[in-house]
Amino acid sequence: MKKNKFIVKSNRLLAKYTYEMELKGDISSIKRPGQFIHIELDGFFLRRPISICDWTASSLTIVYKAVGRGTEYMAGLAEGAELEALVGLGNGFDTQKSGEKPLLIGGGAGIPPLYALTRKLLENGKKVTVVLGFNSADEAFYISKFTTLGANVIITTADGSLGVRGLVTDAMDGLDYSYTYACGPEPMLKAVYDKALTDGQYSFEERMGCGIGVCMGCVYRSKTGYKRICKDGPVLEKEEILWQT
Amino acid sequence: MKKNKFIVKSNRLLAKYTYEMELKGDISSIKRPGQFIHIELDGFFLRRPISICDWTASSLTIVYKAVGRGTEYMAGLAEGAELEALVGLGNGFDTQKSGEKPLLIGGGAGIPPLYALTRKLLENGKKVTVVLGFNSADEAFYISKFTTLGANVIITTADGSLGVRGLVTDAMDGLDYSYTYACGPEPMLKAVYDKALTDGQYSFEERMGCGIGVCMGCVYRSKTGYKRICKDGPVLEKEEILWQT
Amino acid sequence: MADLSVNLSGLHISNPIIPASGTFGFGHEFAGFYDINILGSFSFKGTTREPRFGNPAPRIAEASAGMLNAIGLQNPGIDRVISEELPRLRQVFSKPVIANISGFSLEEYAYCCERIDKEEQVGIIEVNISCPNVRDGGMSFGTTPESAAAVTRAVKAVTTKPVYMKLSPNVTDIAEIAAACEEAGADGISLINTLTGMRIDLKSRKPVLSNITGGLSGPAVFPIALRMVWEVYEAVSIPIIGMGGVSTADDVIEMMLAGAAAVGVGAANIRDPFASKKIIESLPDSMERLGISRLADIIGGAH
Amino acid sequence: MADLSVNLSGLHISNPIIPASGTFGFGHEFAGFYDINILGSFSFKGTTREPRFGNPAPRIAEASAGMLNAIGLQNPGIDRVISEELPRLRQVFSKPVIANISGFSLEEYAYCCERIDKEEQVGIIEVNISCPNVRDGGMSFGTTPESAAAVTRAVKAVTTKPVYMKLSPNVTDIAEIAAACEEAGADGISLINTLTGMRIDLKSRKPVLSNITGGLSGPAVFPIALRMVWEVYEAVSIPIIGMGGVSTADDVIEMMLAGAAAVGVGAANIRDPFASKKIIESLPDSMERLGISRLADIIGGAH
Ligand SMILES: Cc1cc2nc3c(=O)[nH]c(=O)nc-3n(C[C@H](O)[C@H](O)[C@H](O)COP(=O)(O)OP(=O)(O)OC[C@H]3O[C@@H](n4cnc5c(N)ncnc54)[C@H](O)[C@@H]3O)c2cc1C
Ligand SMILES: Cc1cc2nc3c(=O)[nH]c(=O)nc-3n(C[C@H](O)[C@H](O)[C@H](O)COP(=O)(O)OP(=O)(O)OC[C@H]3O[C@@H](n4cnc5c(N)ncnc54)[C@H](O)[C@@H]3O)c2cc1C
Ligand SMILES: Cc1cc2nc3c(=O)[nH]c(=O)nc-3n(C[C@H](O)[C@H](O)[C@H](O)COP(=O)(O)O)c2cc1C
Ligand SMILES: Cc1cc2nc3c(=O)[nH]c(=O)nc-3n(C[C@H](O)[C@H](O)[C@H](O)COP(=O)(O)O)c2cc1C
Ligand code: FES
Ligand code: FES
Repeated sequence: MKKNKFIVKSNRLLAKYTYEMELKGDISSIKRPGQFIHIELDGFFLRRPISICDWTASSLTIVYKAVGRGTEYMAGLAEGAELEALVGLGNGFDTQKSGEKPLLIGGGAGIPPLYALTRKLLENGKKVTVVLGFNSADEAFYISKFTTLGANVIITTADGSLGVRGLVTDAMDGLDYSYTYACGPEPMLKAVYDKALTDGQYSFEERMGCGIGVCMGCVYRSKTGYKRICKDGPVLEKEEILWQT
Repeated sequence: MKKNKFIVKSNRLLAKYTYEMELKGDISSIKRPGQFIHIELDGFFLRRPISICDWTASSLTIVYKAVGRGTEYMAGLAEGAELEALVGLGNGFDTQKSGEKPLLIGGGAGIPPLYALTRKLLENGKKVTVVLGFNSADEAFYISKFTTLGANVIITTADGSLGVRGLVTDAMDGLDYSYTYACGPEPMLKAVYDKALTDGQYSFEERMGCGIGVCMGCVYRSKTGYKRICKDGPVLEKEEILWQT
Repeated sequence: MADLSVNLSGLHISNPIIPASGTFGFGHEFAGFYDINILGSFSFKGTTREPRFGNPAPRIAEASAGMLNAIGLQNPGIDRVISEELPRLRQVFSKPVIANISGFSLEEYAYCCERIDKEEQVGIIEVNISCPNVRDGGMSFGTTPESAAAVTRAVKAVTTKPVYMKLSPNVTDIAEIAAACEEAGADGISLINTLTGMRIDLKSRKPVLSNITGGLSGPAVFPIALRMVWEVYEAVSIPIIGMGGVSTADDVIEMMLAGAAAVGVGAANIRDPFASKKIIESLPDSMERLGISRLADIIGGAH
Repeated sequence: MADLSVNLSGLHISNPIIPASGTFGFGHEFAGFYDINILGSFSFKGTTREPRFGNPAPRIAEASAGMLNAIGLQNPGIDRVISEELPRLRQVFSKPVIANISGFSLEEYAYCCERIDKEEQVGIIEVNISCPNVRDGGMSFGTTPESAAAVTRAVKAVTTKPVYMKLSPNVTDIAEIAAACEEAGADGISLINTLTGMRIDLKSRKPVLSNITGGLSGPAVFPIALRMVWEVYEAVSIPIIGMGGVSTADDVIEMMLAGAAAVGVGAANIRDPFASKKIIESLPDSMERLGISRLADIIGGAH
């Protein structure tokens, strides 16, 4: 974990409600795809946790949906604006476990961390299949970016306006995969969990205070004990997950 | 009263702690010198009351001292910044009462409203004497501006580093004047009040809520009843003043 | 079309927005800024039997997301409110107004309420029981169920208008006090008044307010106000005017979901004289975004 | 050179900054960020007899200039605090620590204090009496002078370390409760704990927190905390650890002028893990600007 100042290099609308922001600054504390940053916003008491979508030597990218006052404020930031963030939080995905043909499943705002994960797995010589689920075509983003990386990309939309009509799980039938990585809203994670044929890692969200494992604000009761989503997560092993509802 | 958006045209250091800011916007509600604006600042709940120093057809100038968090924030605003303010508040000075040889006495942050007052009185053909009191030379401002207008300017500094050593009252002896206008810290106003040989108007400060006469936050007990400094003031007639301490 | 109307003890108002007592003067002060008939109603400045000057200045201090006031109930007294303020109000406001009454003894509360009862333009009497109870050693009438009930009974005996008891948040159990008021005959509950706070000036090393302490209000108190409205909603079945920190249309909806039938706006008017107008104008948008067609339907909806 | 040291019941600390219980874990979590020996001391997470998981998530909500938490006293229990947390702390912190103890019965308070009394690294025991008193129908121990005094007596009987009673602000008269603690033998008073508040999610129309209500803290509560420290300072002569909304060096000075001998920093650590460090580092500048050479001299200076 490091606390750093970042400069907004770009901030653009990608799809309905969805923005991509590139932040220039010290990214040396990022260790794995699936980690997140905790962003301080002027006028808001709590920071906002957002997954790291990808990073280079001197910048990182986030993709976020404007769903409330904080993310709407972010959407309004112009190039050159300064942001302060805690970087390299959380455990992230373990790429060692992927096997040869990992399946990555993402829904909506859960898709961004899968981008760097895809890149890493491809760099490791794996054959990567990605299922990206959206509500409709106008909310879809990053499809060609995943394709360009070299992944086999399958799209689903709830209204059928793009790709397979239905949920991400409707695209899982018949796929041949060695391991499952998933990130998205909890009902999606549960559906994937129920359907997945392999072990896997699932990335969770929880309302956060500190983001660094101190306040116990984000605790999750797992099969193996209490996990802080911000520090012991956000990525949990399939066998640890205990559905709370 | 009007509520308007203003653009910072310039904001510069005039003297130690003292800044001059020019604001572009609708100034049509300004009626008299000695009125003030009530400025909304990002991140501060209450507005800040600052006297109008002068105005043109499309802009107004304020001169303010950075004495706390709000005025320090103002000092940091760059050209182009937007501010929202209530404009044309308070009664202001009555130039009709000046007689032919008005004496204007200002101390420190009380000097700014005397600038437009001087200009108006000179426009009305009066012979204006201005006594400007500062702590020391490095806090002095606007001297040449008052001189350029055509006023007879006398300077006092507490440490004697410029002009007469002492307080503004030390410069009052022997002056020939028809009326007194004063603005500055309360002990100065009291000293001027005690020494002045004529009727006069004195401009007061009080901590404010609304600034528009509604909350009773700024009330002053005068000889003729309760006055709201923001609405019935900030300028009080000499005969109304009741020293509270 | 969005339906913003709500009903307070038989008083139908076109929207739930009620500028709170002490932040809207006697109304006419705002009439120069906008047509105040757009308001649901408003509560006028706390009025006592005798005219009061209130506390010496400074009376105002700033806080994070809020402000402190120690006005000390400055008001012209009930006689002049009736003879001067209400006639002046009638010229700019055609709706029923809420009369906020304060006092330092049961007799004073009863006297003022009896006088105001005869005023046609008064729709509701809001009885502020946060003032110190002179006889009971200065603790406020609003700090025990017994004294709150005693004031309620005293005023209910002398008026036929709906009586809303305005509660202080500076108590251990506000629901218990609200329940005592209901049992004593109150027609509704207004809450919250301000939370007692203070600031110290670092240069002079003395309290900023001449009165030492003052009442905190503004967005800072919103979560506390919301919790108290929630608790009182669970404890009583009379309508609640919820207030404390409301400054946006979303805040209004949150307050109503907690149980408020109408919503007071206080400090926001001090910060921005157009605040109540802005809130009313943006309510339909917030309602649409949240799928609300009739505002009255959501009262207490989060329980 | 500026002298920042203060004295809490014989415990001399190098500066008044004490990260507040629940916002600094058991200390070692922060040791990776900075050398925590720069702190005056810190109060560790509220510890109970049994391990507790606390409330279900969500446990955190945002507020204007503050936050709500409903952690529900999650902690590993006194046994593991003594066997694991304190030894781990010893490796990174060479100063006495403040042990924050919670309980749901007098016996539980006494048990935990007796256990912790034997721990050399514990300098002060801070007894949090905001938890619901299971026997008294759920009202917290901190809401009446009698129950607060009872807890004080129970823990004083089993420890020789200084005992600071940590008071809840959700009461009508906090000074009365502080005075009862002093009379029952308390060595100091810590205040304030969080103010009960809530938020409602507008989309789901349900409370944000699974526990419905939570504790509000952060800058929003500062004026209330300051007022309560002021009132308690007038009521007792034992030292006060003042807290509630402190986030800058100036806030620390304001809190000490109101009567605090040392100052707790809570929510500010949640917002920024480096907050306490920043405050300590900027205290000398603030002191110089305000002409303070010995911080201990200004305690209660505004009275
Ligand atoms: C580990 C992690 C990674 C995330 N990565 C992404 C991402 O890459 N892209 C993206 O669009 N979103 C992501 N989110 C969700 C994102 O944090 C929320 O959408 C955001 O905090 C909402 O803030 P707001 O002010 O707009 O909403 P508001 O509802 O106004 O926020 C109020 C409070 O609730 C919290 N909150 C609201 N929704 C969530 C949520 N879903 N999860 C956690 N806290 C929430 C906010 O942080 C804030 O404290 C992630 C969340 C977590 C926990
Ligand atoms: C009618 C009027 C005209 C004024 N004109 C000028 C001017 O032309 N130039 C100038 O430098 N100053 C002027 N002042 C004083 C100016 O308002 C204060 O210096 C300023 O509000 C301080 O704000 P702050 O945030 O820096 O200080 P802080 O001390 O942080 O402010 C805290 C609170 O106290 C209030 N406050 C603090 N000092 C004063 C004060 N002296 N008067 C009123 N409120 C105060 C602030 O507005 C704020 O609400 C005027 C005041 C009034 C009432
Ligand atoms: C300047 C000021 C004056 C007030 N005067 C009164 C009053 O006379 N009577 C009363 O019942 N409440 C009074 N209040 C309390 C408000 O009506 C309201 O209950 C409280 O401020 C909480 O709402 P807010 O957070 O929106 O301000 C006053 C509040 C302020 C800020
Ligand atoms: C996340 C969180 C957890 C807390 N846990 C405890 C606790 O276990 N014991 C306790 O006495 N106080 C606890 N508190 C209260 C703080 O110690 C402190 O009294 C309060 O937050 C006010 O200070 P602040 O405004 O600086 O946060 C907690 C506060 C927060 C924000
Ligand atoms: S957010 Fe504080 S422990 Fe996870
Ligand atoms: S500041 Fe509100 S009446 Fe003057």
